[in-house]
Amino acid sequence: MNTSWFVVLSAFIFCIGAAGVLTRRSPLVILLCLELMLNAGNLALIAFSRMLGNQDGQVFALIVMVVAACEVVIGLGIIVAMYRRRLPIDVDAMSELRG
Amino acid sequence: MNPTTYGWLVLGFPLAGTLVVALGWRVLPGRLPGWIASGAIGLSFLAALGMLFELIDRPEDSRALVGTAFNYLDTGGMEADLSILVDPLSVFMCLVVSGVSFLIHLYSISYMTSDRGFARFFAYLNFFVFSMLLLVLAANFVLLIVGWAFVGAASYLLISFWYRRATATAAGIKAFVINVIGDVGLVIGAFLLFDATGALDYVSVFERAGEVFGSNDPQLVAACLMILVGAFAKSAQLPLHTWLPDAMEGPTPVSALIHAATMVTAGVYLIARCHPLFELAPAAADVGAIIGTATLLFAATVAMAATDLKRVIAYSTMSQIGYMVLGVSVAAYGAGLFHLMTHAFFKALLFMGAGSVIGAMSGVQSLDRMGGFRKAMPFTFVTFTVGALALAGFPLFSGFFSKDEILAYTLNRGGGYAVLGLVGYVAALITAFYAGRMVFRVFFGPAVVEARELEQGTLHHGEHANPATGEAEDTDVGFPGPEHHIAEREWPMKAAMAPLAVLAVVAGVLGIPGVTDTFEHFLEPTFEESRFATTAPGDGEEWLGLAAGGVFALVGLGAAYYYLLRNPELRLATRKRFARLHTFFVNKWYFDEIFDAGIVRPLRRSGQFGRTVVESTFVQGVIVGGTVGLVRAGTSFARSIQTGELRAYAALLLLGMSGLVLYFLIVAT
Amino acid sequence: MLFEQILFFVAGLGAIGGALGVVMLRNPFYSVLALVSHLIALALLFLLLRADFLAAAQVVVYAGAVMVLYVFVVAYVGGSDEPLRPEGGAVAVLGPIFALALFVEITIAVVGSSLGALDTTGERIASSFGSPDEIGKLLLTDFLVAFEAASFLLLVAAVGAVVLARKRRGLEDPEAAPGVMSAHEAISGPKEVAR
Amino acid sequence: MPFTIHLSLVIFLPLAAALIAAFLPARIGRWVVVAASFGVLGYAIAMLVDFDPNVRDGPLRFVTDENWISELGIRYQLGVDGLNLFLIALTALLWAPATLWSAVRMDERRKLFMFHMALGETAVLGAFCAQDLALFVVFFDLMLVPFYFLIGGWGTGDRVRATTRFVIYTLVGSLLMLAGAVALGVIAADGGELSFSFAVLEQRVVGEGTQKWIFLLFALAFLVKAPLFPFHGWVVDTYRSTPTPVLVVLSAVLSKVGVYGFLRIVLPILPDASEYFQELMLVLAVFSILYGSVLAFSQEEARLVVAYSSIAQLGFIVLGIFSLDDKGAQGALMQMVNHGLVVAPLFFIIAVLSARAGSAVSLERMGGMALRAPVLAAFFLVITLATLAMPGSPNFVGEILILFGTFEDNLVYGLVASTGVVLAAVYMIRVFQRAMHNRLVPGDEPVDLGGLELMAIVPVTLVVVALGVYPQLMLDRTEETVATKVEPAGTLAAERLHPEISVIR
Repeated sequence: MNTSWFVVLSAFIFCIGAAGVLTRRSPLVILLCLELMLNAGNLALIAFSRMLGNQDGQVFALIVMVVAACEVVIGLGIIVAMYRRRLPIDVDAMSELRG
Repeated sequence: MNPTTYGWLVLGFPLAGTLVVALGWRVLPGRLPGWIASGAIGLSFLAALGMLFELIDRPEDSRALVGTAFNYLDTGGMEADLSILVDPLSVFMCLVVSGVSFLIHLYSISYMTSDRGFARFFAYLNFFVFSMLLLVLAANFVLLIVGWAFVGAASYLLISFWYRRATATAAGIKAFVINVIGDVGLVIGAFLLFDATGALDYVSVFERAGEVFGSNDPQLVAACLMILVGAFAKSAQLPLHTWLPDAMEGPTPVSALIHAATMVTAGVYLIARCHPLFELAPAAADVGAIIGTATLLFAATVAMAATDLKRVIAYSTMSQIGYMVLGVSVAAYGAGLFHLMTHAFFKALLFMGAGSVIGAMSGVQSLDRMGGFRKAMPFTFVTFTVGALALAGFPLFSGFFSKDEILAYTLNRGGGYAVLGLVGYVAALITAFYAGRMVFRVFFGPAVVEARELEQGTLHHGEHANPATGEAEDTDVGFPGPEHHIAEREWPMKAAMAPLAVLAVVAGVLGIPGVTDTFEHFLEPTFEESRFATTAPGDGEEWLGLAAGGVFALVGLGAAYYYLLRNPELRLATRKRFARLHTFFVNKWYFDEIFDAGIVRPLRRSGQFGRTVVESTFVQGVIVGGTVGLVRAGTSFARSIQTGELRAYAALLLLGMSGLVLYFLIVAT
Repeated sequence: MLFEQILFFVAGLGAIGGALGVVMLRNPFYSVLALVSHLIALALLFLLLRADFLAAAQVVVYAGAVMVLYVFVVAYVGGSDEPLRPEGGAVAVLGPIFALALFVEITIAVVGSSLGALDTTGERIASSFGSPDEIGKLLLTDFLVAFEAASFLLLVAAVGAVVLARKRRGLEDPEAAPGVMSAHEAISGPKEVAR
Repeated sequence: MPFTIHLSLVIFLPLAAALIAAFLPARIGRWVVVAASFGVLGYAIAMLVDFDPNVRDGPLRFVTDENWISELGIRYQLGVDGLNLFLIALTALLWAPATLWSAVRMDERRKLFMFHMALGETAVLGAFCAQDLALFVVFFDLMLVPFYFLIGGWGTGDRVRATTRFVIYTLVGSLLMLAGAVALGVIAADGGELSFSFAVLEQRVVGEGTQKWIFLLFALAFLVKAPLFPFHGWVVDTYRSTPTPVLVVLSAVLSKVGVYGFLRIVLPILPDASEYFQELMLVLAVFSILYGSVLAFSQEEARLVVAYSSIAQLGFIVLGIFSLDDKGAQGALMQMVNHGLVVAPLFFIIAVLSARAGSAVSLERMGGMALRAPVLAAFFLVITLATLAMPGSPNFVGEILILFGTFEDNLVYGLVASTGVVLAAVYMIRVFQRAMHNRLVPGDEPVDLGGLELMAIVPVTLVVVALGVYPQLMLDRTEETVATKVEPAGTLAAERLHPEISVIR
């Protein structure tokens, strides 16, 4: 298979994830969509790694997975904390950053 | 010892006295601060005597010495050392200042005994003497200005010494501000001289002035006029005189020392010191002569109508300084300074006597409430009368020789000066009249309650009220003191007044025309290069002038006697007849009102305007509002994007990213 | 070759389907399951790209461990359905459009790219390419710093999660079981407990 | 062996102490910061002693010169010469009592307060020591940070408004200056090697047109910082709300950084523009003097009297600088130090007064305190007289130099300015009198100065007195540098006014 197929597929998944981030309101699902975007990135990394015959890309992908795991842990921690403080689980209700 | 060493000692003792009294105010017991302060001034006087003798020992052409301590200011071509100039003029001034000051210190020890601020008073007083001596010893304009301002500050502190009195503090501010105007005048004058001569010390300035300035050079005239502003502010000449009558709010010894004998004559000293300049700028000297004459007449008329004893003496001081200014402005330096000295004696004496009377009246100062103290206070009566006679120019008293010598000089200059001289004689008549008026109203006539009480041996203690406003005194601070002191009962007061009384009578012997000219001879080295030495009247002319003055004095005194004692009804009738003129005099020719309307109120109003209009509309509105508004507009745009909605941020991020990719796509094709 | 192509399309469609499922399904629980299937499909694609170790890691760590965490949290929070189309919100309408625009742009970029290698399967590679052996060597030699940083990051994240999710005194009612709220409390907030 | 002084040590000592103190309990930590501020003071004194006025070669001493950002030609360059010697000493002298006062009097979030005070000192010292324009800008902007927090966090009254104004004003100025600095460096390099070092920039020639707009950028920043009319909009609110120790250093030291910039940067590097805008600056200065004096005269709040009087004083300083005459500039430099020296105790005294008058700010609520607080009255008097530049005070020497410098070629401006001297006498003596004299206001409790207050007020007052007795101490050490800084612009001005001189040259 040509690399470009993989890259286009990766772009498609990335955009689906991005669209999800923009349309969904539950932070849980937004986190899931972020996972999608990260994985799309991983796919592109690995595809190029294969194209160049260089394993550095795979190492990067591995690091990305670690970062993703961290992000999930913190994100879910925040959601749990919010839940405990009886805050609505809705990103639109969280606008403390308003300037 | 070198005369300059004595000069430093003259300065050093009062300074040391100030520091000791000021730092030890809490630990020094009772009257000790007063004795320390008096001792310091006494030592200073002795040092001044030492200076005198050292100077006399030297040949006449080397009697001007400069002693330098260190360089005070030396940059960019300006050079002013901390240095003193010892010459006959400064030695003379030192002697007068320290001598009279010593006696007044002595007097104050009694007068201020029961005042809460006893130590503070003496610290201020010593500081004043130090400043005054610095002023007269300074060898350059910068140091002169320093001394000039120091005496102003000391005067401020002493005028508002009883600071719980609103009138005293107001008078203090007035005096201080007018003095600062004088300081600024001096600074500008000093610059104009520096600009042309490139020097600030007297010796070089006077030397080079003759080279760089022609006669009546505009810059020199301007410089001299600015120096005159300084002199007039300090010497209470028109139109900068309004502070002096108000300064009588200070304790009476202060009035005697600062506002009669020493500080106010600084202007006269300054003109005499700068005489080489004034001789090159006769126009400026003429201004001095005219203002001096105007002041002497103005003050004499007001003194005739005033009823506050201390203010009468204050106006008489202005008037007498007018004579001195006239004298030094018409090149009668010896006569002017001679009058400065005799005036210091008899005016200090008059104030001390007045203080004693006011003590007996328990703070009341109005002539209308006084009378008949002759028997109750014999010592005060005698000394006060001696002072008044000297002031009136009664023949053979000291004032007779000094004042009439000035007028003789003036007449002798001829031309327009003759008019000034004649005005001076008229004022001399008025002077004699009001001098007599004071004596007759205080010591003659029916005895008032206070006088009768005193005759029976008890000193009257009345309610304590501010003599100016009738407001009750705040006894915390002390004002003349809860107890009053009169010369009859206090030996230091007597010890101070007696020598002055003697001097007021006999000081004239130093300058009897044709007989003794010790005084003028001593000052000669300072004024030897004067171009007007030839205009001095001969002995005969001087005696003629003296005779005329004596006649005027006798007529004035006689008139006062006639009006006040022999025929009081006539006095009231005259006053009624000239009611308008009388009100005009009583209101001091409305100078205060004019200043208030012309300067003080516009200033206050412009402050109000600045605060309400400029500050709020222009600065806060346009400039601050404009800047803040701009920043706010910018930030509010930025804020409107910061909705706090996460998804909106993400959308913008995505938009930005697609925009970037688009950009690269377009660039790539 | 054909087998590879078939596998690519199957796995690719699976990945896309999973992704769409994540975005479109209304119940978060189902979204999580869709993500799991997406991840497994991706793992297949990784295998196609000869990233064996990563494919394994993807399945074991990601689809396994991480997703379990998700499932727990969804169960704990109570994945309530949400309306798919939130009322109003220009973002919800514009979002997919932006995303689509980005996809189009990237596709154009990839197709129009002059990078010839994109149209090849890639360089010749050794058989050990992507094996745990090779990756491990790289991690402990060239990328040691990144490796250590990542491990430190994990540590921080773990601590952070504990801090974030622990019980806070005063903020909630210590007596009430978490997640259980009486009707009264729901209106007026947790009541103060006097001790 | 010659004593060497590392300026970096001096500059960063307070910050280092504050960082250490951050890890100590506030009880101990604050004394560490105080000790550091006194350490800086000791260093400054050592520097003064070591500064030999008679050495005529190479005016820059204690130089540190390291590469910092070599790509942009920015160097970490510090040095002391006659221009900043006394300003550094002033900073050290005033920060010590201010820090001490903070350590004792500020009891809210104390550690943080001390940290910001120390950071402020580091920034100001850095700005004074910097010999590289970029470094100067860095420290100049760094000053803003601690003061933002100090005013915003510990201020009284409407502190948000005060902070906002202060920050917006100075930040706008700073940004303009940053732009000016970059432009100056790039244009002066003219395609060659970039350098921001003052010494290099002074040598490079910049076209007159370019100089003019760069001048305006710098002038605006410095005038806002000073402040001069009409850029003083931030002053009133800031002076009202700032806590006393902060206000002391803000008014006494910070305001001097701006005018120092004129002497250090604008005059020597932009001589043509300085000469071109001389008239404008003189008008602004004179206007500030009159306006500040008249407004000071009609204020009821003691702090605001001092605020407006500062505007007038800064007017004098700018007048001296733009007289473009050595005497004037020398006087201006002296007056910078003097104004700092008198304003600092003045604010302490106002704090003392207001504490005695039931924390009132208005003069109306004060009065008659001299009787029960004679020591306070004495020091207040000395400081008041020095503030109104009474002859015999160092301020008089400064002012007379400024006036003489201005009279030299701009007599009219000098004459108008000298009315400011009279007005100063009016408003300062009024403050003294309203607080100390007249009847005691009911409710006031005049207690004399306590230990801390004495420690804050007395040493500075003694320095004022000493300088009044021997001002040459300062003039000797500053004369040469000031003259070289003024010379380029001064020569131009002189040539315009007296064309015959240039013919002779």
